[in-house]
Amino acid sequence: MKPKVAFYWCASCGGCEEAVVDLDEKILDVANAVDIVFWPVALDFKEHDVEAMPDGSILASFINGAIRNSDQLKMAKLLRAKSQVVVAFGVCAQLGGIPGLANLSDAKGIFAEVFADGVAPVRFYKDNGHSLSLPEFFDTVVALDRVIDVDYYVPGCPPTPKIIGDALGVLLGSTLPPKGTVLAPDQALCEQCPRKDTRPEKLLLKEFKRVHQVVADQQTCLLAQGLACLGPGTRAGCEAMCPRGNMPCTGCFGPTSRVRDFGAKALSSLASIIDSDDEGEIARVLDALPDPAGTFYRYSLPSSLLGRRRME
Amino acid sequence: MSKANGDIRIGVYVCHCGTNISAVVDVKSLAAYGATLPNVVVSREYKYLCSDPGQDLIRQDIAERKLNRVVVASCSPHLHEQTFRNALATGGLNPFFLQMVNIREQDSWVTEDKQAATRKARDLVRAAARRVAWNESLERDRIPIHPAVMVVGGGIAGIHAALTLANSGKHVYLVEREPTIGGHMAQFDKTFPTLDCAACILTPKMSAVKSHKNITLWTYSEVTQVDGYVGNFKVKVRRWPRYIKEDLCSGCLECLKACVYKEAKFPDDFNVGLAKRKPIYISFPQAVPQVPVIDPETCIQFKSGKCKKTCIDACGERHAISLQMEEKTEEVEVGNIILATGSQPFDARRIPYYGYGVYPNVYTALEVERLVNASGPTAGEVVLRDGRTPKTVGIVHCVGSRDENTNRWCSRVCCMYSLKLAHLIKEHTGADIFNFYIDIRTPGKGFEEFYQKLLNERVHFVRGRVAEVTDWALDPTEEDKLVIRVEDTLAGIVRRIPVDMVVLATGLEPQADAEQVRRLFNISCASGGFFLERHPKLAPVSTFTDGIFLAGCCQGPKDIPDTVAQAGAAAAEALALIDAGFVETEPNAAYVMEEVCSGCKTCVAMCPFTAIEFLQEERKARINQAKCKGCGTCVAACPSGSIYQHLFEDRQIFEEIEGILTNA
Amino acid sequence: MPETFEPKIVAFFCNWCTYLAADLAGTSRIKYAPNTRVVRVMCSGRVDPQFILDAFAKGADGVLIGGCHPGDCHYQEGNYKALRRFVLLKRLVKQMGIEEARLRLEWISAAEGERVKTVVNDMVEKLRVLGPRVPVRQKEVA
Amino acid sequence: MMASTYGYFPGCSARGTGVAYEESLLTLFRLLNLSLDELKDWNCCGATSYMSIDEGSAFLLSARNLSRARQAGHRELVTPCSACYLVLRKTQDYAARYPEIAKSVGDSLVAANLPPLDSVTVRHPMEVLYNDVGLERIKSKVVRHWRGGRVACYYGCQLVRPFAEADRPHDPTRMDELLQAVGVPTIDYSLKTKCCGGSLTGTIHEVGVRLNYILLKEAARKGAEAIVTICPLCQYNLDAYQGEIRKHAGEPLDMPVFFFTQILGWALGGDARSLGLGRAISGRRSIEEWFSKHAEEVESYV
Repeated sequence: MKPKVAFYWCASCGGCEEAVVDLDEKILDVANAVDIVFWPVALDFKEHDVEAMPDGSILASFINGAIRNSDQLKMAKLLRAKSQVVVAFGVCAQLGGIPGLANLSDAKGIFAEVFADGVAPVRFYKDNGHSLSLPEFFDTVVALDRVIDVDYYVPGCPPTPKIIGDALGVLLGSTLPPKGTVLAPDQALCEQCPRKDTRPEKLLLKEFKRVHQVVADQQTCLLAQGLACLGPGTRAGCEAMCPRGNMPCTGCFGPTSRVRDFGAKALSSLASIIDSDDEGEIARVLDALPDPAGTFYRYSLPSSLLGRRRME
Repeated sequence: MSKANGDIRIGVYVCHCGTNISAVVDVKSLAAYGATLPNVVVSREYKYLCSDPGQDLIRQDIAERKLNRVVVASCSPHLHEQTFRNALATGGLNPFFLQMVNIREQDSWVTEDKQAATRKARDLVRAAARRVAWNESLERDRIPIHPAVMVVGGGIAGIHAALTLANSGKHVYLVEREPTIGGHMAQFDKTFPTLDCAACILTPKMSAVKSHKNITLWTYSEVTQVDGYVGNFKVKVRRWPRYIKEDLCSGCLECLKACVYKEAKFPDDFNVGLAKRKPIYISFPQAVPQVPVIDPETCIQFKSGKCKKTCIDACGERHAISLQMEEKTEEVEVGNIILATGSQPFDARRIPYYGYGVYPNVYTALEVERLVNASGPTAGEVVLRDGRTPKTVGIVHCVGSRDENTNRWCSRVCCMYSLKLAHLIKEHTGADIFNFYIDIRTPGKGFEEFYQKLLNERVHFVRGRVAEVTDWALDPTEEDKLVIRVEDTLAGIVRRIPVDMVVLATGLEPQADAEQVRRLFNISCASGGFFLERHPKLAPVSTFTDGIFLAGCCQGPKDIPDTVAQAGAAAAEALALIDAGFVETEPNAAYVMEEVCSGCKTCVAMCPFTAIEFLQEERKARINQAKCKGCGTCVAACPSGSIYQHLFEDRQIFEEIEGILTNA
Repeated sequence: MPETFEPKIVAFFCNWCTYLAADLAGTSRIKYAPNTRVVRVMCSGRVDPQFILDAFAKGADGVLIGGCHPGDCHYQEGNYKALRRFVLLKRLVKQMGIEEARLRLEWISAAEGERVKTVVNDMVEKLRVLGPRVPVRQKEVA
Repeated sequence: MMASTYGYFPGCSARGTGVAYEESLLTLFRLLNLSLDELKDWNCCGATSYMSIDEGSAFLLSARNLSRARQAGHRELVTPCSACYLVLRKTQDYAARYPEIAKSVGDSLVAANLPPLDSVTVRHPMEVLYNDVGLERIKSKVVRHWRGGRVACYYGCQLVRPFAEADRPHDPTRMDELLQAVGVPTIDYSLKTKCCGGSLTGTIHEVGVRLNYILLKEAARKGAEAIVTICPLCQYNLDAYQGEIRKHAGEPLDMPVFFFTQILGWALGGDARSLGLGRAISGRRSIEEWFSKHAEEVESYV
């Protein structure tokens, strides 16, 4: 009998689900290889179906998305109980991802912002006998491993077909890698970047440019062109998709295993190559990066050292 | 990367440092606390850990308690890290398994509140215990020492250091900015307190320098660039053209006589402007080298090209004079450098109410040194600018010393040279002499005796800082005199003392360009601007840059005996390194984990020492361990965390932070 | 808390200037607030922003970086690298809701023992006014 | 050229013992096409007894004047009196250096709903003439030969110490340079920054008078026939007590003591009356000799 696997979707955009579908014909191999017992986005299973399963009966659950409300928390715990292996699938589950940027505010702030027009959601609603409820919306978004034990991580926003393929290969293989492994090369992206050799040996920058301000040269190192490319600090694995598309890396594969805080390191390396020793000029150069938190923590704020903005 | 593998067995040692620490930090409770920390198998306190029994204590525990890590909470690592590393080494443990905690300089000595101090000490010990678990076993590298030495500055300090080194068979490059060596001492007449003549003791040493086979003497030159580090510095020296070939000149000085200027008419620096020189001149008769200089600023040939060039004719067959001579740059390798760049006298104009530069009969001490000097502008006759011989002389002490408005330090030599000048002026003129002093400081062999001798010579001493030197007269006795207004703090009255001549005992201050020189050699200055020694007591001639030593007044005001002693010490320090043949470096170099380096090259631009090379083949970075100075800037910059630094690994620092902040 | 709040400052001092200045303050017996905990690094250029954020994350009330004056770095340029990172980090830290006064970079030479006192006392004063930092990981999910 | 306008704080003595100073100052500035806009409703600068008895109130008094100046839109406030100059500068300096003083001053200004102590540059006419007008321009405007004797320029203490902004603290020379520019010979006067006795002439009279005696005597000894001052109090002390000095010292001392603005004003063509030359107490003979006789010979030497 085929091993059972489950897919679930927490706080994320759905891109990770797409990524699975993007496996195109390979999806069939997967389907042949395993027995998908739970996949709300594609198949009609219900929560109680999972609850009915004996603990550990699922070989692997692929959970994407961060944890932002009580419902996701519940499902994450449920799937953990039923699965032998839990894989944080995609950067949101791994590090908090884009939804994690919500940690620059809190529930109150977000509701005030989103429902400014006054129509705000009510968590519990009763009307002639019927009662409706919404899950609790947490103040702080966290990555999956902050609420349940995670065995492996598949990075990316979303994970590329190759990464997914390799990951499945590894998981279905005979020997499993040590727990906690990120299933991607433990090197920075430059290694895979076709532009690598065009970066000058001593690169110092007098100004940073933003993507909308320039038409970047197709061949040369984007950082050398003044674009804040985070490739040097980002884990390889995507085959430098964005640089190949003439866009700088924004760090969706997260840091290497040797870095504790992706943003801090990226910040450090980028600031270090500013070609000025004068505080005023340095400040002017950095004005081209108007949103440091959004730039350096785009995918990893919840699992950064500070985790969230401290609200007054 | 270091690993806290195997079982970590830490010994914690808390030093009382007599009562320096224990008077403020509760060492007993601190040691007891140490014992409660993870991995700590023994925790002790002891009166003087740096003493032999103290070190034995550690060695014993290493042997008996099988320690493999040691934390010492005592003074600054700058003072005793080496001591305790040796203790570990001799105890059979790799010396780098030591972690020091500074609870003296940075705790007990700066904190009044005992609880707070003890709390601080606990936090730091806890941090060290966490960190040390991740310390790794390291080996020191050895850098060979180039046997040659450069001495910068040809005053008595530089001369003595150079001769000491040369006599021990080492090659010395002696660089002097002036056209002659000798420095300030050459300008003096007699030296206190023995009154032996400066020239008689200095000039033999000067000519010894010139004739010494191991000394390359470059006068009229200055150091322009210093690269490298202890063992092998590369130094560039600029040599200004003196327009006379040293190798051809015989020092006959016929050219001076022959100069078209029959009368000398340009102020002569050596005589502090009290005498005149010609465009072609020699600083003083005993100058070394015995080679004149041509000053292009004043030489007609250089200014108009229309000179008869009688000097060249006078030189005749020798052809020693070459007006085409150009500035050139020498480049040499040396293993050590001794800085003996000296000091400069305080500029008395900075205190306008003492009238220097306003009243012609107000002199600085250095000017009077020249006046009383037999080979000086007046052949030793003490006469005023108008030719009169002074009948009364006032010597004002502490001019530019011990003064909130100018320099706060005591210049150490002024009291004594003032006494000396008082004696000499009296000897030469029989004048009535008044010393105006705050305190008379005579801390030296024979100094106090000299002071007593002066008192018996009926030199007057008025205790009080002079308020002003002025020419306004209250009554006929003050007419055409300089009036010294001073509060006589012994008599408790304000006095007006009319004199013919005022001598300002100007203090010593750093050379005008000390700041540039400091940067050139990458050393530090103390608050006054004098060069900073590595330790005021235990390393008084060393600097924080290995292989660079200090001698003489560039380190602070001092008299000739102290200067010579220090010069000898600096030479000995250099010799010690040379004879050892190598220095051991701190193993704190950064290194790249090549298997995980992505070759982004961020680090390459970080290193000012070009220690990081990008391997074209492997397309990865590599750090040249010999060139790396261990600053760690590239480590912090590496975006993928692929550069590490021995002794300062990320993990070790994270553990330290954790230790500081985990409240216990 | 009844007694005055005692902020805890993690200080990263470079080995050649600021750490020596702190030693000099000691040998000169200059008394100053006992709130700093010094982590010695060879150069302010070694200070990885990760260290600073880690200190804040673990509850430091303030972080002080001490380096050699511009142009005086024992390693020629390390302090400039520190400055470049500091300017950017300060902006990030602000976005994370940490007050300006909590992160400070000071140039203190080996001769400036007095300055160690001035800087530390001043920082402690400012941090007292700000009060203790609420630990960042607040309102955590289950 | 366009007239440059300065805020103007006369200070009390300008309306008392120092009337001649204000008269000559206004005349001189008019001749140089500089205008002074007097503060509305100005008050005591705070020097007098306040500074020694209650520093706090002294600062408030000064602060009010500075604040009024800002209110009137002046960035620069000219005051001819050294005492006023010193107190105004001291107030700014202390407010800048001591938060608590800044606070008390700030609070009181708010209470009086006046603008905060903002950057106003306090200036003295001597230094305005030296820096803003310049020796050359003044030279070019000279229309009278100097018929008088050599003079001793006396600066006193408050203008140059502790704030060395108007001139060098121990050996100021700008008044000398200004007078020489209009052809007046000055002597090398060692006492130029010594004490005039200040208010001692009123409190410990004999001490105060002795100080003035020394100043006058030395000036005479050095060959000066007049003393020129930049401070109303100095001028008053030196001028008013010569009779008494003559009696006690028994020396034939009768030396005119001018304001530098009088001498400059005269050289630039001002008339004796508008320069308040008639108000002098001592040395009237010399004044008659030097000025009245030559009042008519006005011509340009440009």
